[in-house]
Amino acid sequence: SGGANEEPAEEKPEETTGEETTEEEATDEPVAGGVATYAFTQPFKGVLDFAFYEGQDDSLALSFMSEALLATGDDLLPEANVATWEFNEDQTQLTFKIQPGVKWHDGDELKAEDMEFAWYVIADKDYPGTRFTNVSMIKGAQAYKDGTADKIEGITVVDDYTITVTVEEAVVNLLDNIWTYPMHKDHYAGIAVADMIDSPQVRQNPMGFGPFKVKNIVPGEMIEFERFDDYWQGPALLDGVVYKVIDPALASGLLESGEVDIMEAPSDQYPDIKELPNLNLFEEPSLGYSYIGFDFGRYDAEAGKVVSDNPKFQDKALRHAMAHALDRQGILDGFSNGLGQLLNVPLPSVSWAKIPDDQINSYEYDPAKAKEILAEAGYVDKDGDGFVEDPKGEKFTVNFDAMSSTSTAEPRAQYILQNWKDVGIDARLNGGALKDFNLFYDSIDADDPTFETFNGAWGLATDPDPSGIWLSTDKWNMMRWANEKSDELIKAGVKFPEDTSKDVLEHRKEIYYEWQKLVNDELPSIFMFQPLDVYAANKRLQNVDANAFTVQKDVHLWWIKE
Amino acid sequence: MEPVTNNESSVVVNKQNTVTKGQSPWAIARRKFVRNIPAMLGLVFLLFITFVSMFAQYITVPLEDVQKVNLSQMAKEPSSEFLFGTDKAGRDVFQRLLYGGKVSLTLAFTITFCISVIGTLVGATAGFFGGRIDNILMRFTDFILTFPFLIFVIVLSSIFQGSGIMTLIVVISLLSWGGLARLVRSKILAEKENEYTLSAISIGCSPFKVITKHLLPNVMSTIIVQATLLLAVMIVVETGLSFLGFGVSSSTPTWGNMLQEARSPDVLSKKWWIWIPPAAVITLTILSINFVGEGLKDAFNPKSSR
Amino acid sequence: MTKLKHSNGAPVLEIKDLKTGFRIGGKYYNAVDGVSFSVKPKQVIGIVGESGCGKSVMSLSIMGLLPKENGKIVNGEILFQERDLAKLKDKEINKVRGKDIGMIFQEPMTSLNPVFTIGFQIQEALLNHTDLTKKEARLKSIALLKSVGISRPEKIVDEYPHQLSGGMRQRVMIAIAIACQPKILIADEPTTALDVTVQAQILELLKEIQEVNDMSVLLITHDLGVVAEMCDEVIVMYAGRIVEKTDVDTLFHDPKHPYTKLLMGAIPKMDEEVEELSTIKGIVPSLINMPEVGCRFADRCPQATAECKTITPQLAEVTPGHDVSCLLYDVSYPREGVKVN
Amino acid sequence: MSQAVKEKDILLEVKNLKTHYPIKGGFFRRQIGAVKAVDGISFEINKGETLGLVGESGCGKSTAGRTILRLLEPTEGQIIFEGRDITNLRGTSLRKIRQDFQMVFQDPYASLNPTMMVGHLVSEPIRNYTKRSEKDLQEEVMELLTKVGLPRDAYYKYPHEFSGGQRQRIGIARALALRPKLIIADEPVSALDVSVQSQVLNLLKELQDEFELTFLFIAHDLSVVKHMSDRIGVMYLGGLVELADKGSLYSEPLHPYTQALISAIPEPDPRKKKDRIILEGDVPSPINPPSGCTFHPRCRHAMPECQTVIPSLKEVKPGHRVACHLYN
Amino acid sequence: MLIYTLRRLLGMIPLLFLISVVCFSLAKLMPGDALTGKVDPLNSSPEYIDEMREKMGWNDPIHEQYLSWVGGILQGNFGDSFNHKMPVMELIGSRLPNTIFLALFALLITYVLAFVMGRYAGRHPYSIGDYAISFYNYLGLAIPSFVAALVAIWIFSFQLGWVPATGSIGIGVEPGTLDFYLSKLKHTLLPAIVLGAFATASYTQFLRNDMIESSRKDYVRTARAKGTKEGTIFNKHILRNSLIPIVTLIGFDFASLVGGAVITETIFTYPGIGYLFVESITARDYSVVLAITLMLTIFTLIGNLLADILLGLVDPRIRLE
Ligand SMILES: Nc1ncnc2c1ncn2[C@@H]1O[C@H](COP(=O)(O)OP(=O)(O)OP(=O)(O)O)[C@@H](O)[C@H]1O
Ligand SMILES: Nc1ncnc2c1ncn2[C@@H]1O[C@H](COP(=O)(O)OP(=O)(O)OP(=O)(O)O)[C@@H](O)[C@H]1O
Ligand SMILES: [Mg+2]
Ligand SMILES: [Mg+2]
Repeated sequence: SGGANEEPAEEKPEETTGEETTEEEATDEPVAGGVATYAFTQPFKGVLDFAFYEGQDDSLALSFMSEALLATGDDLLPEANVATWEFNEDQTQLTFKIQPGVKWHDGDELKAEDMEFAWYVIADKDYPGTRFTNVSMIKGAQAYKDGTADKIEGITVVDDYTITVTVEEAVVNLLDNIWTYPMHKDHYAGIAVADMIDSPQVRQNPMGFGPFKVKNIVPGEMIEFERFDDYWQGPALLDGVVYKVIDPALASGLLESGEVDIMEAPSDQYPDIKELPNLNLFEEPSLGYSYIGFDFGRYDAEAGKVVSDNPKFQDKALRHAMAHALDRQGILDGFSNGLGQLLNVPLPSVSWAKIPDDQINSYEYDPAKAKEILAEAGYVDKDGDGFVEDPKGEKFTVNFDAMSSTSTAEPRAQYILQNWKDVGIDARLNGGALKDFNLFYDSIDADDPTFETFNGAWGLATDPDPSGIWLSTDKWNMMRWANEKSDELIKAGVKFPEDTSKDVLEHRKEIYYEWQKLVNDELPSIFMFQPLDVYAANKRLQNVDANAFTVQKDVHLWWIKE
Repeated sequence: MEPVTNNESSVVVNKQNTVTKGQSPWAIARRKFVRNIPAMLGLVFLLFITFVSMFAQYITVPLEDVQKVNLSQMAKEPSSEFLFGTDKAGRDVFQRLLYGGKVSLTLAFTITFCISVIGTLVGATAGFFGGRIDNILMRFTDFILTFPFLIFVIVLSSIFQGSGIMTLIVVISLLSWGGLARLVRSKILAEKENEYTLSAISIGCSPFKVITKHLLPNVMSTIIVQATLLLAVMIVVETGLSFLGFGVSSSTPTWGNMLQEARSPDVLSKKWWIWIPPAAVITLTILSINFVGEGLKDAFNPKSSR
Repeated sequence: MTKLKHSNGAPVLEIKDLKTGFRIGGKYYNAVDGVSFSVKPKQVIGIVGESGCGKSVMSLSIMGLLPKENGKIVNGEILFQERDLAKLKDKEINKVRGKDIGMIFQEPMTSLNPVFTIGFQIQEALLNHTDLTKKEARLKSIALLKSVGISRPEKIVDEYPHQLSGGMRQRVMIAIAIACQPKILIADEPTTALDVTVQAQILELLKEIQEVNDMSVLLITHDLGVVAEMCDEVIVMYAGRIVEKTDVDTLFHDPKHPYTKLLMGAIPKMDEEVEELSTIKGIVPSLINMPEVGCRFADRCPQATAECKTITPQLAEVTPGHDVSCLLYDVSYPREGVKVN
Repeated sequence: MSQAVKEKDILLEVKNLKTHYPIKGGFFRRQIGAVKAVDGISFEINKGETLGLVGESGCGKSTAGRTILRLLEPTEGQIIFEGRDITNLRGTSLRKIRQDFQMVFQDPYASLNPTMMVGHLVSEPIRNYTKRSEKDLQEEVMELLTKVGLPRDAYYKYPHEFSGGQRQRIGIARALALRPKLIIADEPVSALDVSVQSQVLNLLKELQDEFELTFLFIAHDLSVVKHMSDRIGVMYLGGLVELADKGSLYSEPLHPYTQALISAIPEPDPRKKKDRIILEGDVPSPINPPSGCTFHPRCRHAMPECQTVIPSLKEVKPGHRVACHLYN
Repeated sequence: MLIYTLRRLLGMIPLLFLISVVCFSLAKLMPGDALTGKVDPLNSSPEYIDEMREKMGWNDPIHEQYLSWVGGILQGNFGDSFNHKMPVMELIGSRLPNTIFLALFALLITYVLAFVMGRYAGRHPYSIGDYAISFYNYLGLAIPSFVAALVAIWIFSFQLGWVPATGSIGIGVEPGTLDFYLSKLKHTLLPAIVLGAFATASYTQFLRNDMIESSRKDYVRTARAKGTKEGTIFNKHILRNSLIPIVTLIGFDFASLVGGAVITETIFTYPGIGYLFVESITARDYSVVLAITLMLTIFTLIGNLLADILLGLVDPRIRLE
């Protein structure tokens, strides 16, 4: 995947029973013992603390050993984990109450100061990671980071198990955004923030309070976990878990041979893996989607906002026609083994804020309709070369860009071009070649004038707030699409309703429905589909369940049936 | 009884004034080569594959149609309709193989040509003039040779990605002429020791003439043999780079790009017709090039008797 | 020096009708074609002839050193100590080589293995055929080096061939060849690659060693001067056959075969002035162009008659101890105007 | 032929010629020494005569020959051709003067470019200096080929199709193509069989008469040199030790080295017994030649002064020069 | 010899300087950097990226970046890997042993096979065995290593299950135990065979041809004339001469194997230098890319030097000065 290619941060498994039911569940009584192998297809870096990690490679490993105060439910809403929370009246103060008796892997108890410590680390001026956005809303955090204060004003440790934060401004999605992974303060005693990321405390003896603790790390290759007997939900059934890096190409073979018990199946091997009799498959829509963006203009760095001054795609009808021209289902089936579902708005299907499909245009594949719309908008073939000219009668070509990330990227791009050519649009691969990830984003960042349409992908958050990429002031507004109405709605979506009696969720839902309708109609990018993650688990591994963002739910309940 | 190269044997003392032409070393090499069955088979195969690749558009459909993705016929097994089946995007493997050959072979031939030209030029100049010129040129050659080849091609091709196969040709050529230059130089140095060089100078040939008329024809056999082997290497380089994703852009069919599909185990194990043909063609091509090279080496070797 | 020591002992080596062939394009062509002669104890026999006349092939045949791929003894016997060397297996002839028959070659520059020390290469010969320990062999090889006139032999044993000059290498070769005190030494053009002054040194050495060791020597050369100086008996070869065989004095003062005569006239002499040297027109026919019948020299012979091309001359004794193979002297084909002297 | 030589008609004069090959070494690959291949030789060649140059392998004969042709750069000394100093000629003027002297090489196998047709090989010198129609050229070359005893259709053949002797004839034809005034023959027969050798020697003599050639004849075989030359120079370790008429050189060699050399030649007559002077040891390395007279370590008559004083080449008898302290 | 080595080492300095300039410029010319496309509104922000770029000095003029980089190297500091969040030297240090092990293993296979086969074929030219070996050689030369790797994985890992297909170490083994080394061996076997066995061809052929040629040399005839046994002649006189050129290539080979392991390591996900390199290129982890490139260059230089020194050691004819 590209774009926000890192998995969103809130991947804490928690206790809910999945709605997924797979074939026959184990009827037997759980048996303790055994080791399961969890595989991943890229080497991990070994930055084993949530405050510092960067990629999925480490976060998946961390999920076996670390947890946060809160968790996220299958419906993408925050849930209590080892702590409960409470807001004050005006929603500016948030208090966490930690359950007593939760033990770190070294036997110490999880305390409020551990949470405080984590916030201080992240707000530190030497903190090298990317998580400051998750504490910046705390009052005084910015000042602390800038060095103008030596304390973060908004943090108060009430007692060992209670901690309160005050935020600068009340926002509706504070719980989704605020950092809730504690760091064991004693574990890091004496280490400067700048050195933490390289310290043995992170690299060799990482600390968490999850069901498994680290036994052995082979850098870049595997991590062996063993059961943590004092786990707060009771000891896990498995003796241990091995987190192992494998070559994606070998996934199906390793799954078949049982060398790997569970992993997210590479989508290109889905047909193979599907056939394997020894596996249970869990198919979950993932938090992300792919799209084809139109280039509307450029980012004006001085003004700090995007300027939609490219005339080419200003005509909405053209965009609609190009969307209708695309055989999205065909692309999905042909190049992604059908693993995904079409989408027409940038929200995950499992989100509470997602507008029902019947309220929006679903842009079916309809070349005839596409041609019709084009003709109406004045795009007709005047010189008889088989391609339409623009309304002014001049040659009309469309450059298309895509990343060369997977082996199917090339035929997919070819097919998209074909689709457009079929309705008379002279679409070409920009520069005749796909671009690698870096060049692709470099060109977008630099507002390369040859970039006209591009196939990208985004990660989605659990919270529906689209800011960060959809506001006209966002540097990451890749389409360079500025729309006042959209800006208004996005901003309103994170405000509390003026009518305080109104349910906040309902209020936001209304606003987001309206925003989705707008985006669906304006269509600044053609939304393609939301992929389906497939997790494959050996049938001997019991109690496995998955949701939209993880298969590592309740790993302490996994057990092996021989 | 045919004339033998044995010095004493084939002197034709021709009393009449009829003119019988002698056999140039080239002609002898050609005759020896033609009799070398593996080499001839290799050459025939190579010519065949080159021919059908270069005229792919006349043999099958135009490139645009070959490139056309067809979702209704994906990954079809070989049949009467599709000689080698279709790939995962529903494209005819056979047609792609032809077009792939066109690119792969053009690339290999062009690079080999460039390398030969640069290598010969540098090697011959350095070897003939010696002294300071030699020193400078050879230091530069060392410099080029020091670059870990694969590593540098990867870096360079990620800088120039998407700028077409021209860039790839330039990049690879510029990085790999060093070996040949050294070889040519040492050969020239050896040939220079031969008295015919002195003899050429003593009859008033200019350095240019000495190099081009006397030295180069004598090292030409080495260059040709080496170039043949380079040709094989370059096919491997192209396919290898494309296989890793650092070669020719995947939107152009090449043998390497076709082979890349085999990285997915599904294709590797179940859809053999997608990767076996390019793998086989690559192997056969290299094999035949090697046979040709071996044959040439033999043909040019005055000691060999065949 | 040439005391004509015609010892009358039984021959040490007897070669009878030796034919050695090479396979060229599937057919065997005889490079040595019916050569017979015998070597008596302590006799020095010279073999002369132009390049390509089969001198080396003959000596290699005796040693069983013909190239295995394409060369073999087609016919004949090589009798040595009642055994026919031509029929011996590799293993058996290995016991003769280097022990009973030693050999030195033309190219001192390439005949020594460049990667082994001089000492090693001499010791090898000793260790192959004697029970000496390595240490003894080393001492012996130093002694041998000394005996072939190398100064500082203790140092030279540990040096490599490339550190020696051509003359010294040839001395080392001689040391190797005589290491086991062979009965016969075959020297195939031992001085051709050397300068005259060095040649003089080596010839001197050979003579000395021949005398000291009581060896028979088969000296192959194309230099008539060397023959005159060294040999008791001379064999002149042409195109694989013996054309004349006699003692050295007779050969130089009463050559019979036209080829021998021409050969003698072709070399400039130090003490005579000749305006023009005699030449032999044409060249030695190559193996595959060899005439089947007739005298092989007929094409180039100024005295050739039509019969020379049809009748193959036999080597026959013309005067006692003087064998010639030429129709001019063959009594069975008397002709007019033949001057028999 | 030598009768016609007028006394003072000097074609080539060589004065104190030195040619050293540098040896590089040491840390910075500086020149740390030199092979003193030719170390101060002087002689002259008269028009129409043959000067022989003998000496053992490595004594610098070829180097001397090549330096005279300016194929090698002389380190010191002068080469005067027809009264003109050509030591420092360069570029075009050097190429021009090359018409006047040609070389016949030792190795008939290596000195002919195997990829060129004989016709082209022989005509190449002419092409280099004159513009001639292809037809004229061919006629001329074929003429030349018959002169050296080759068939006319040798023109269309390649060197590998000829025997050694014939190749040497090609080499001679090539050298003759420009009608040079001086031919330097560097061991032209040492790679040939006796019977062939005599053919080539006879040919050279014939040609000399016909074209009024002047030869510098280099060889290591004294009898061949004597047969060919009017005067003979004997070289030892880069120096000229003796220079005399062939007659007086053979009948009365003065230098101990020449005496040893002559006595070393095996006489093709078993009845002649000679007092052989066997030299001790090998020729010293030209990198570090012995001090004084370079021959003194091997000389039977070495005197104390031989070790320190370098003898110069002096005329001790009319036409007989020698560099030896014995004759002071 | 010492002087020779010193001179060669000194001569490397300007070369290294030039190469470092070239490497650095190239690295900087590559589009994007380690932060490109790190577009994730949840985890990051444009401000953070700008701040990091500034902090890493990626906005400085290029010559200043170069100077600080070179300055660091001279102090033994190759910078930090942005991607792996650790010092480059440490990172490379953790991968290098794997690659070296793989390269040595492959080298061993190459040389042993080449020796055995070349010796056989050289001694029995034009025999059936020789033709079989030739056949193998032609295949070895014609099948590209990645094709071989793919096929090998399929057969030996998937179908037969003899050896693991990926990684360099198995699960649950204690470093330092016998199991650990066995596991390492097992994991390295397949890539080493692919890397080694297919490089064998040219050496085998070379050894064979050289032996045939050597066996026609005069000194072999001399040895026979001494009465030396056939076996000794082949094993000593001929082999010794023919092995010299091959053996001396070890240094050179080693360097090129390390550099050439890119493809093999990538296919086998073998955590070595080559794989790290590809990974780092994709992630634009400059400091790593640069360090690896420079390191391999130095390897090549040292390899060449080693080859020359070895030649000087084993071949008495060559004296290094
Ligand atoms: N290995 C071989 N294969 C084929 N023909 C050979 C071989 N060795 C020698 N001959 C031929 O046998 C003939 C005799 O060769 P031989 O070497 O005995 O000549 P020679 O008298 O020793 O000559 P030289 O004086 O050059 O040493 C020549 O015509 C030669 O071409
Ligand atoms: N290119 C060179 N570089 C260094 N030394 C050389 C070179 N050419 C010749 N020599 C040395 O110069 C000396 C004289 O060589 P030259 O070839 O002139 O001898 P020569 O008398 O012609 O010998 P030959 O009879 O073998 O031809 C020899 O010691 C030789 O090793
Ligand atoms: Mg011989
Ligand atoms: Mg010479």
